[in-house]
Amino acid sequence: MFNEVLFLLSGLLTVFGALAVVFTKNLMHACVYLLASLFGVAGLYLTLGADFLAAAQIVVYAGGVVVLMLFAVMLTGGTVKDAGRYAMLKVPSMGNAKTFSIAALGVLVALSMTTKIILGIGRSYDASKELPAFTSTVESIGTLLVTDHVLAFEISSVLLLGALVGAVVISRPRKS
Amino acid sequence: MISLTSYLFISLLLFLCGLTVMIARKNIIAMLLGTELILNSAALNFAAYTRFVNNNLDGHIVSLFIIIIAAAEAAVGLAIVIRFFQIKESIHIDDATQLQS
Amino acid sequence: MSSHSLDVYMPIVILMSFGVVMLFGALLVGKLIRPNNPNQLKQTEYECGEEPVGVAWSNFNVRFYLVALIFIIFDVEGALMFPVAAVFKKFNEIGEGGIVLITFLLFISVLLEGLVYCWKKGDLDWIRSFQGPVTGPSTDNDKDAK
Amino acid sequence: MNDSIVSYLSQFPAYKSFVSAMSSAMGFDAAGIATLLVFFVACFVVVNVLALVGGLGTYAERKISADIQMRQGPNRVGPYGILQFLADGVKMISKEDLMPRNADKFLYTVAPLLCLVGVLATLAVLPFSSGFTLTDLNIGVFYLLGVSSLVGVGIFLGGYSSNSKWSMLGGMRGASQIISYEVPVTLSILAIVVLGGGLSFGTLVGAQGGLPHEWFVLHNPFTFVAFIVFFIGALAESNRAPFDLPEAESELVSGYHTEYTGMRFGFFALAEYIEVFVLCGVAAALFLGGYKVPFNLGTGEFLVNTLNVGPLLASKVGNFLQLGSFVTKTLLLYYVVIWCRWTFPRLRVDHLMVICWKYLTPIALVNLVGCAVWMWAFNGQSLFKIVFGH
Repeated sequence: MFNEVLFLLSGLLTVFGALAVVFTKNLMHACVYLLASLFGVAGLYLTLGADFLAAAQIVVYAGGVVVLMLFAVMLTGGTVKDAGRYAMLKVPSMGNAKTFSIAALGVLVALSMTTKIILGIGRSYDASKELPAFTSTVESIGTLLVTDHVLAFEISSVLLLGALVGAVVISRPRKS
Repeated sequence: MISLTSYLFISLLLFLCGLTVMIARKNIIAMLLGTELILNSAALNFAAYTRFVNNNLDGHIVSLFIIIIAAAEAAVGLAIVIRFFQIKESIHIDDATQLQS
Repeated sequence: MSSHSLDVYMPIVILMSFGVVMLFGALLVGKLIRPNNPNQLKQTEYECGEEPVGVAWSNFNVRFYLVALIFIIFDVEGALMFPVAAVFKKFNEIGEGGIVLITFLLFISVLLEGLVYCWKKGDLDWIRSFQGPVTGPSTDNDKDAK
Repeated sequence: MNDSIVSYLSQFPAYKSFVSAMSSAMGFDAAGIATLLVFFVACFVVVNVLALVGGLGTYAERKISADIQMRQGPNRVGPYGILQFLADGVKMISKEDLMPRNADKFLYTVAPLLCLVGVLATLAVLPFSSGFTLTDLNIGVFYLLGVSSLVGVGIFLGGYSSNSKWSMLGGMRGASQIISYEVPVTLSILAIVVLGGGLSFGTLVGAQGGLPHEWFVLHNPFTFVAFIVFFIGALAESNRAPFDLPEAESELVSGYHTEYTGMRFGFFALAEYIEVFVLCGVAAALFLGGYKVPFNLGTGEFLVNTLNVGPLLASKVGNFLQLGSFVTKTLLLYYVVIWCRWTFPRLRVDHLMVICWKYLTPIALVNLVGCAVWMWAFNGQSLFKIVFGH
């Protein structure tokens, strides 16, 4: 019973958060809606039995990415003289009617194609199969990370090192 | 009844929202928000298939790495945006016409 | 590894909804009993009695962004290290601890490398940002000089 | 794993008969509804008790500071002024609700909500005792780290939305301070996770014992340093002095909640005081043995063996002893936090960052490596065990 409630709540949060990101006129608000949407995704992970993933989602996104986004908006959008153009006080540049109509057309095509694919998957997959019980995934993920996926684990640290060095070099304040 | 299709549907909506944001918005930071939505929909798909199709946890590992890559992407992307803003005083995507500053 | 039902997550949802109910409930109750006669002066921002000049949403120092940047990388690495740290004891008990330890130390050493880089390049110094004009759109004069 | 208060209660016959009575009354299996009911009541009790603790926290803060500064402190409302917090609450709820004209109205409402929700959600995993924990998730510590970082977003948005310069400065400072100090806190917790072998609070507390030499803080030299790093980081994360730069009243008026009045301000304050309690509780659980009581009093074995009481009654008594142990340790730490506030001067913002990135983070990393190597070299035995051999 609680499964369905949690699924419904987090699904609604996810979808409406994402829709609000599309339609809001304020970039700061868009970041907050993104946070809501990502929280919803974390809830969906819980209903899928992926408890570690849900927590990682909250730790990385709620604590990290969203704060980074908010800081970036703060650092780029806020000058008073550009306020009208750059989206802090007024509408962020959302694009005009042309871009929106192109986007809507593209979305329509993508929507029809993907619904067809999803319906196909829904038909081919065996819904009567007994689903496995929810277990703790932390230990299994840890074991996989140091056995089967140890290379990916180590390489990800190098990737993050590269990202850190690169981003710091790019955004470091320059002396004039 | 919650089935694989319902997760795929949510993931699809998430992906389309992200895509719309990336196509329609002219603000680079807003486009990065769209990227996050798209990456999340992919990660959600992996987790859903893990649960409903085969129950080994490789899908979770892939989702975990997607989350990590999303964070790295946001860090580097926003750093580029900030540098771009310092040079051009703009975060409008149409102003990004030069590779050389 | 024991199985569980999703009921264990119920308190999280209940507590979060409590938070929402508490805030809006208190604001609603307050609406009935509190006075409400706003005027022009009450609704200005507090600036020690002066007239507020401009808006507060202006450009900020890039230092703040650098801190957030370094943080997010460490945060993500922490998220990756948690499952490995959680299984370290188990591997140690079956005598495989050395391998996992080496994996773990390798990961931490790469992390440390990033910290050392930022330290050496002075990105961890907050004070440097106060010397001379360093941020803002108008600083990049070298481009014009070329 | 994944124990919760429901699984604790379901071992009592009274609960079973209650569920069956409900089932027969409703005509279907009421186990799910009973679970919801128990969780709801438990959450209600926990939130109210914690709100009371938060309220008394403001009173304790003022009384202790008065004591340190040789003043009287609040002494008019109720005996020794103990009802002061109720008077404050009534005052706050009846204050006019002002919002700056140029404020961002949506974010202005969302900011205290994020703070409150983030703090309340952490209560779900706080280990009050082995039975009374609301739910002992497999991802306990990690979950707690995640939801508590919502507070940082709330503080930033609170500062941003007011459109006041003081608020903005306080919000920026607050957000960067909170996220910075999360790094040493995370690394210190990782050191404990390496020793405890799990992420749930049940596992981590269960790996410790009731007596001080069995606690993780005295497990080896590295954990002792980790405790200090964690404590400093927790002070900074909850914006307590000497790390109260976001609301530094002598330089930033009141920081991120300058423009907040009445109940909205009240919720910021409430969230802050509850967060201090939660962080003290986490420190007590991870480093000071949590709910463990010496001599097996907590599990009830002692009572069963010596006094021949029934095991269920013994476990009930044991749980209350555990609750007492946990609350005592937490409140002692709470006292230390308040003591720190009135003893140390505030840090400067550059010192703050230097302490975090150049001292605490490298120290915490060394601690983590040290704990991992210790675990491997000595097979997880504590220093006390190695020296005294038992």
